[in-house]
Amino acid sequence: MNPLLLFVFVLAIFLGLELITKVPSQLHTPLMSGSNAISGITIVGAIIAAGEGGVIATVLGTIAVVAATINVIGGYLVTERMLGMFKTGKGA
Amino acid sequence: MNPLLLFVFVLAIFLGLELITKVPSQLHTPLMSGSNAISGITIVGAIIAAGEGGVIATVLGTIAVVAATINVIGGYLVTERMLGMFKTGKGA
Amino acid sequence: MAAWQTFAYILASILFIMGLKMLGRAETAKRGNRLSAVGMLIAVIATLAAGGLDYTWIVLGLVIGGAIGAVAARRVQMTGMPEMVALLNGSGGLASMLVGTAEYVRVPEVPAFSAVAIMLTVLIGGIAASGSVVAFGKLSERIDGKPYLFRGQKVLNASLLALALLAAAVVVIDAAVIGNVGGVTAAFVLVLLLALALGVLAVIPIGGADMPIVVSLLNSYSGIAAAAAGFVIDNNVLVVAGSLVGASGLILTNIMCKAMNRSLANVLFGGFGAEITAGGAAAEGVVKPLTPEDAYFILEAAGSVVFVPGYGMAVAQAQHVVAELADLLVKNGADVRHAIHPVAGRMPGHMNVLLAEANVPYEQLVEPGDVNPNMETIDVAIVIGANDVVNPAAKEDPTSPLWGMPIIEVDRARTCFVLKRSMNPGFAGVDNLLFFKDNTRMIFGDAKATITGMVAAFKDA
Amino acid sequence: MAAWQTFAYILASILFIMGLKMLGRAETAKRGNRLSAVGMLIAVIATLAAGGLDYTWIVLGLVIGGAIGAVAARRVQMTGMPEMVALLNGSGGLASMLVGTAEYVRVPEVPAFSAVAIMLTVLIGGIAASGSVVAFGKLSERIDGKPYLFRGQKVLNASLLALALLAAAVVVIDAAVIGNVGGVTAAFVLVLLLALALGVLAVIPIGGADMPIVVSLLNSYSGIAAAAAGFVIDNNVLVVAGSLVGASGLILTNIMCKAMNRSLANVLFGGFGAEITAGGAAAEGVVKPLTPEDAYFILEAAGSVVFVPGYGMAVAQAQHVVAELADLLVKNGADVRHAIHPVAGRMPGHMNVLLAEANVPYEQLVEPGDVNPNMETIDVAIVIGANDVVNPAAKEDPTSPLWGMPIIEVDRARTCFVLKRSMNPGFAGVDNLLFFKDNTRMIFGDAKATITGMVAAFKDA
Amino acid sequence: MIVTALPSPPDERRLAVVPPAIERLSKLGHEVRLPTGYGAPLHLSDEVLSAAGATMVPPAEARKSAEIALVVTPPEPASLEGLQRGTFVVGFLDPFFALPTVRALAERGLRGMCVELMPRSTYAQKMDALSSQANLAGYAAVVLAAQRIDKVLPMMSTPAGTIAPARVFVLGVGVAGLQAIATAKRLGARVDAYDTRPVVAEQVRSLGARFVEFDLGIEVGQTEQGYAQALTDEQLERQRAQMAKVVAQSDVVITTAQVFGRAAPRLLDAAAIGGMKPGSVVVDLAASTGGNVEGSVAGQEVVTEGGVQILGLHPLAASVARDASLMYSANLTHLIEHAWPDGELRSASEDEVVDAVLLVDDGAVRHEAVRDQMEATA
Amino acid sequence: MIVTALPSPPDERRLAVVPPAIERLSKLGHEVRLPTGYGAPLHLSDEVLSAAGATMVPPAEARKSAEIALVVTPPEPASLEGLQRGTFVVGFLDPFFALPTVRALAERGLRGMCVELMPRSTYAQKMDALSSQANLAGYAAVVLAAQRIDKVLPMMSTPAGTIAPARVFVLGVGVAGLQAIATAKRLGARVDAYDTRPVVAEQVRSLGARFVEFDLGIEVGQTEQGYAQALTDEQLERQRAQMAKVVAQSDVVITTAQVFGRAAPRLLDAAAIGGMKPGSVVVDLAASTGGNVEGSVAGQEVVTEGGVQILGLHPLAASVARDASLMYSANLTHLIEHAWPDGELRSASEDEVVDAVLLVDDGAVRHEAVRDQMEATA
Ligand SMILES: NC(=O)c1ccc[n+]([C@@H]2O[C@H](COP(=O)([O-])OP(=O)(O)OC[C@H]3O[C@@H](n4cnc5c(N)ncnc54)[C@H](OP(=O)(O)O)[C@@H]3O)[C@@H](O)[C@H]2O)c1
Ligand SMILES: NC(=O)c1ccc[n+]([C@@H]2O[C@H](COP(=O)([O-])OP(=O)(O)OC[C@H]3O[C@@H](n4cnc5c(N)ncnc54)[C@H](OP(=O)(O)O)[C@@H]3O)[C@@H](O)[C@H]2O)c1
Ligand SMILES: NC(=O)c1ccc[n+]([C@@H]2O[C@H](COP(=O)([O-])OP(=O)(O)OC[C@H]3O[C@@H](n4cnc5c(N)ncnc54)[C@H](O)[C@@H]3O)[C@@H](O)[C@H]2O)c1
Ligand SMILES: NC(=O)c1ccc[n+]([C@@H]2O[C@H](COP(=O)([O-])OP(=O)(O)OC[C@H]3O[C@@H](n4cnc5c(N)ncnc54)[C@H](O)[C@@H]3O)[C@@H](O)[C@H]2O)c1
Repeated sequence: MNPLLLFVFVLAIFLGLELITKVPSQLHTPLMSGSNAISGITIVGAIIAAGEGGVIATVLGTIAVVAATINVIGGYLVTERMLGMFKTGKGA
Repeated sequence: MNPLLLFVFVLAIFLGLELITKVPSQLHTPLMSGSNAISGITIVGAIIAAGEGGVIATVLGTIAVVAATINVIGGYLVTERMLGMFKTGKGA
Repeated sequence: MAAWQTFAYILASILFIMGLKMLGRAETAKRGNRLSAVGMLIAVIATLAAGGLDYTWIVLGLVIGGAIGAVAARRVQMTGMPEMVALLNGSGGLASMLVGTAEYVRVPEVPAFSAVAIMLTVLIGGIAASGSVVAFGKLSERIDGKPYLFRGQKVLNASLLALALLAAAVVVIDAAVIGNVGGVTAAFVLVLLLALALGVLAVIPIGGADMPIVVSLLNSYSGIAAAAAGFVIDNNVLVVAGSLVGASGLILTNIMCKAMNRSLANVLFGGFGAEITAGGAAAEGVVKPLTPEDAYFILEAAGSVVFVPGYGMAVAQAQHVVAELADLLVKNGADVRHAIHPVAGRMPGHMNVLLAEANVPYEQLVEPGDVNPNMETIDVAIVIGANDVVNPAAKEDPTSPLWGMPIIEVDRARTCFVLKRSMNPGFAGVDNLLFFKDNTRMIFGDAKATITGMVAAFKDA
Repeated sequence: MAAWQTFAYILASILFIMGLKMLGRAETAKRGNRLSAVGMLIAVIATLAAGGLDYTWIVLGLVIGGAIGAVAARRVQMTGMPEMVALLNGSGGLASMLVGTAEYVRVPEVPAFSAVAIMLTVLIGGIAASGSVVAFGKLSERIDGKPYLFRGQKVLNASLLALALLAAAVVVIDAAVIGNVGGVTAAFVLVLLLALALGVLAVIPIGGADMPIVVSLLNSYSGIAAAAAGFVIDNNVLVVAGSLVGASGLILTNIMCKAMNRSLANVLFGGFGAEITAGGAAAEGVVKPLTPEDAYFILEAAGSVVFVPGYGMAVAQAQHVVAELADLLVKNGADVRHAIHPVAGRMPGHMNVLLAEANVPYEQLVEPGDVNPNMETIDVAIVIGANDVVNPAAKEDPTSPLWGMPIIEVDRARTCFVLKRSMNPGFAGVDNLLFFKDNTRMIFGDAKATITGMVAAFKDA
Repeated sequence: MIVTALPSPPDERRLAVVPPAIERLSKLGHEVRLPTGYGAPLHLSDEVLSAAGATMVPPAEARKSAEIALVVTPPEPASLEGLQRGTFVVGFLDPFFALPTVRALAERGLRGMCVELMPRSTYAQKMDALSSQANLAGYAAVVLAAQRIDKVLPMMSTPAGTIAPARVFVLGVGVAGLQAIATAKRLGARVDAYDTRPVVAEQVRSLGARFVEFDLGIEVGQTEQGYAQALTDEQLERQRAQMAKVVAQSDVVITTAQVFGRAAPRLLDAAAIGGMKPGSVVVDLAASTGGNVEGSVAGQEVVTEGGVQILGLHPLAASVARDASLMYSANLTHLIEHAWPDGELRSASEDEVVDAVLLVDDGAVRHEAVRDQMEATA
Repeated sequence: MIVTALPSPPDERRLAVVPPAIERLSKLGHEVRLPTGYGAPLHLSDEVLSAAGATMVPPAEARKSAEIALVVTPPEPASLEGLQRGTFVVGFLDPFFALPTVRALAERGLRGMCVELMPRSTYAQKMDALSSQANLAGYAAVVLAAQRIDKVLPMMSTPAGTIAPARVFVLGVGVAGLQAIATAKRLGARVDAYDTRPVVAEQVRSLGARFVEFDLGIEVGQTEQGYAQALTDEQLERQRAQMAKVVAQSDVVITTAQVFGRAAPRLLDAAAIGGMKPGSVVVDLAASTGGNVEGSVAGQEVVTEGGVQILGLHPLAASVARDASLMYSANLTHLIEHAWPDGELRSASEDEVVDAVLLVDDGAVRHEAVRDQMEATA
């Protein structure tokens, strides 16, 4: 592992802590769902696991791909639907 | 160069943009001075340049160390002095 | 990793960062979600394009997963969103757990550091996966929403966690000292199972009403699991996106806690909080202070608010800010009233003078008799420097000098904020049990300063 | 780089991040500065401890630099702080420039990417170094504070910058195509000299009053130079700390601009802004709108504020928020008055009724005759829905129906905010030239909403 | 119980029962019998009163059958004629000054409930008629002063020049004083206030007025019931001297100082009043208990040589008689509801309120200070 | 110029010059000669007036030497006796109704400056006496109503029950109406207001009151000068009918409706007043120009059979005579300052203000509408 990755990790954590400050309550669920979709980034890991060979790894990886894709696709679509409920303009 | 460094760079830039939002006017100068001291981090580069050999590099490096150290030491002390002017507690 | 791939990942990360930021504001939320979706697409394509992979199974997985996700997202009712999110989060956690496992299985010699990462991935991913499923069950009422509680719950959970960590340590040491002996060890399986069990056990004791907070927390967990997976496969975009979600999810969880007037610790330690509440012993003597900032989160989510002004509002000259806060609450969609007790203040009509000065519309002024009957339906009662007129001793303690006086029964509101400077009694010199009630939060300080703080929090949102 | 060294650098970075954040708030600023100093110490020690270095010259440099820095910091007068910071920043920029140069000299074969980084380091570092020296000169009045302006300045600066970029490109192509031909090329020297010249030329046309903004901007530059140097020597802590300062410095510069009611573009493009101001042509017909948010920055720095209420305050029912804003300004140390024009509103005493309702103390109410004589010393005049009573036509245009009426001469205040919903005229139907004056900023929108926004900005600080 | 009301004297427009009170008493199971024409002072016809549930009967009959007789002011002994022994006479009985009434009550075997003696507890406030009337009196005093003075109270910046806000000085900050402050503030006056009890300073400021501090040498306290303690002569002298200065610069002075059971303290003498501008107005709310102001006469308007109008406001709150009657009748109704929870009078030994207000019972005066006063003047 | 003032009639307490005006006129180089005893209505002694710079002379002498004679109300023709030809008589001349005065001015070769004719421009506002007096009248009307009505204006939540806020209805929202609204709001009343000019709706709301909309069939405008246009009979009828409902639920009604140059419109008839509660108060500010209310008499208080008090407020602002005099004298001073910039009268052909206010010059009436009116009644 590249030790620089730790650097990346620390910076991303700090950035995550700063990024969100005050969120109107109607946005709680959409924000949760939207960020949940981002956590589906594990799909990248799943793809690699499913494609790099080895029977068990491929099996596990494929299941992981399915699960992660559900998370990603479902997450973005669900968020989109929720946000569609708000009128544009001042939704707060 | 490690390409991950670019990652680090991008994250740090975003973090820098988020970190400061509203600053009372009395803190403008101290904040400027304090962050200026941090930019003296180039001292690390100067040390390496001064210590890794080569005549010209050593000369340039040594001057760089002098300059960077002035920046660092002077910066922190000046900031400390300015902040000492505020009463503790609610200075805003 | 090729440079272009790193660039693609950096681009994806930037889109995630901007997307997340924009999701937090109503005006930009939609655009934010789309930006982050584009980021995801870029990350996936960059991964696929790097080559060196056998695409068969990948494509199969993508198609199946995509279909399920799309159909589920389309089918779900608007009211079923929280449970849907729980399920989606569960699959994310599961995926991370599997990625960790696959890597463990695949790589013959796992370095110690990677082993640590793998164990974290498995442990956290597992908890997120099974916990989410339980949360889903509670939210969709497939599992009873009531907290399941039993003696020794804390001890059991703690021991299981300890056991899991122990087993994980074994795996890591295995990897470090004797090298990964090809294949899954018993210890590894144990960690896996314990993680799943812990997820269930941690969520089961929490009441249905707290589930949204739990889901948000589990979402943060699965972000961290993804970051850990990133360390496992040495992939930077996983680390960045996962950490972002992990950290911002924690902040969101905290925000949601405040909006529901719960402490994060209470939720973090699962059953513990519930157990105390269930115990039901009157928490007499324990005062729960709150900051104006935190009060904002509760007010922001409130549908009905009753102000109860008293002499302290006059002393603080807080009437103008009270009127302003009331205005903001009305704009935020809340039903707002000011309940004036006949003896509030130091002269008859004291509160009327002040509120008229602040232009509070007469329509918002009500008498105790108008609010008391429906007090249970009031989300927040804000007591502003009143004391005797809200003292439950008047109806609970026959020896009290206030006994028999009709009061404004804010103790029966869902939440009650009491704004005053200290625990001192009011004019009548009688201690006030209201301050110790479960649903009461004391906001100490000058009432004007406090309300000004709430107003600022509102405007800032 | 050894793992422990990376950890040390990570620790240092964390301290820098926390330190910077804390420096922005009065209560934590001191602690923040110390945390970041500790971070610096850790970074230096980690660098030294990595070994493989010849310490002789390093130690010499550290001792000399440390001594100079410490003595200078101790000796400088409190009033001389800004110029001191300029000098310190200059040495930082110089250091980065030298690091870049040394690396170029030392390494026989510079890869193209590194060459780009080196050129950026040299260019930006050089500008920061020489620019800071000029800023120091202007601030300490060693150089005349007046903007030096001459025809063709823009063109000259642009051409020099283009030339510098061209030379830098030559160096990079050199490095990429034929390899670094051992030693400093003419192109490299050219870049170096041009950088220094650009720094001087960019700062010289800017007026002394804007120097603090310039120093802040140069500070941001030197942060970026440090980050670039980090890429040059492949050092992560340099990249992190440098980028942090670069980005946050830009934000700070922006904040300072707003506080001085200048636009960043104006300062960024150096002389251009000054040239327009110097031209002095009455900018009639050009309206300069402002947001309440930006207005905050100006108010926050104001020492004397005069409110001028008019009929629009009544329509907006803004009196309570006006009183609140006045309160906040007083708490912030400003001298606050409300100047009531005899015909403001729609009935005699209209403004009195409203301000009394909002409990504005009678002591703050003054007549036009009390403020007009010293209007030049007023930092900000806030016109709230008044129009005819501040119309300079009354003293400037003998054909105007208002001619001869004494007005409140806000057009002579340092800055004048006009809060109204549109450019519509007032009761008398006369257009108002005040809106087009240089020192006027229009804040469009309902006056109550606008002031509420300013109040929020204040409370949020 | 059968409840009636004795007619008020001609200069008193307040009534002891008005329709809302009649309705409430009827709902509680009491019967309200009123003499015909009772509502005339407030333009309430017999029809209106009966519609509310009262039985309108000839005056003599009303008295004869009554078990409780309500009054607004202490009844003349003669007007007690016709009440049966044991009947309760409830209302303002002015125990320290209307001694003939008290004596007559005792002699005729009537029972007197004196609402002035109501404990000033939070619980009893709904029955506290002194408070309710003082409150309205404070308002009425300011409105009267505003009407009488030849300038406006608020500040007005006008094209013809700026009118400075009038200065109002409120002396004595009990319930009436507070309401006077609030009302004057509302009208835009600059208000100063003073009271010997330092605790009221905060209350004064809570209404946006300025509390004037005089140096009286020592601190002055209050009795347990919240009434002011009497000042010594020397203290009064110091106070007078310092006060004259504030008074001189005031356009309106409102005095409300009372000391329970005694004549009102004399706060302003002719010299102080003489320092005021011509056209200024002084309202003396304590005029009926002797007056805080030299030369004030209860119920009269006196103009001094210096052109200062001294208004002796009396009877209290009569100028807002409709609302005053509403409040007063509600106080009495609350008292009846409290004292006779189910037709039976609570025993004085068990109930604080009954114990306090029951002034005359079984032919005897129960209140010691009143008894002393009677003996002293007998 | 030599400036004097004609004494006001006995029922008028306002003065046309008070010390600040004397000082200002003297500073401008004018000489102020006042008849002895002039300040009596406001308790201003001759000493006070001379201290301010006036020369106190016997009345006859004051007239004889005067070049400008200031008045508060249109002088009786007899009181013009003794003024030299060409003297300016400046003040309220009531041009459409005090025709004898106007005629007398013309006949005696006096010159009349009528402040009612002041243009209503932003610039002229400092000289606009109608505005300054109407403003105070609006305030005084509410204070008077508050004093006369037998309830309190603000809402009070008290232990004895809640007193609902009084409802005040202001009819006609010019300067006086606005100030009435503001004052009633200050006192805590619930205020409704109505005017035929729709532009005032915003002004009413800006004071926190409610603007009542009646459906009159068509829109009603205003003249260029800001005065209301007269309504047709049918419109008046509709308005009356709808208004009666609002009036009935009001405790206080204040009417200020005027139409320039005509009798005031009759807004409330006996039926509407009859719908009001006994004890309610109606203040008619237009009483002296015919009254908005049936049965109102200028300067008198009438109580209807239904117990409603109708107060015909007159003369305007006399109840706050001190401030009213301050404002009025300042208006006149500003006018003199404007019209005689350096001892010489500006020419009417060049100056809008002089052109507007110079009613009688060279023995002729310059204002056409007034001339018509005079011919009609001759
Ligand atoms: N209405 C009347 O006519 C009248 C007349 C006389 C007496 N009373 C009596 O007064 C009482 C009225 O009840 P109430 O509930 O209105 O008042 P209260 O019981 O006297 O309580 C007022 C509370 O306000 C708080 N306070 C004071 N200044 C404050 C500030 N600046 N910021 C925040 N809080 C402040 C005080 O607590 P901290 O010190 O901890 O801040 C105090 O406990 C009743 O007992 C009533 O009988 C009423
Ligand atoms: N004082 C008196 O006795 C009296 C009586 C009658 C007439 N007047 C006349 O009224 C004028 C008074 O001068 P003034 O300066 O007070 O008022 P003004 O000249 O009438 O101007 C008022 C301004 O307020 C703005 N405004 C209205 N509603 C607003 C809202 N909700 N938020 C923000 N701005 C709002 C309007 O501009 P937008 O529409 O662009 O927002 C308007 O230009 C003078 O001409 C005077 O002669 C005075
Ligand atoms: N517990 C309750 O709910 C309740 C109810 C009503 C009144 N109170 C309290 O009782 C107290 C008395 O109220 P009140 O209105 O009946 O008082 P009051 O009418 O007896 O006296 C009026 C005021 O005059 C003041 N005074 C007396 N002598 C004075 C002097 N020489 N100089 C200046 N001021 C002097 C008194 O201090 C008092 O404030 C108040 O504090 C009031 O808050 C309490
Ligand atoms: N330019 C200035 O500075 C200035 C100065 C003074 C007044 N003004 C304006 O002049 C206007 C008139 O003011 P005023 O006080 O002299 O008016 P006014 O005394 O002539 O009339 C009073 C009000 O009665 C209203 N009215 C007339 N007939 C009515 C009816 N049938 N029903 C209801 N209301 C009726 C009028 O519309 C007017 O608002 C106002 O708009 C005022 O703002 C302007």
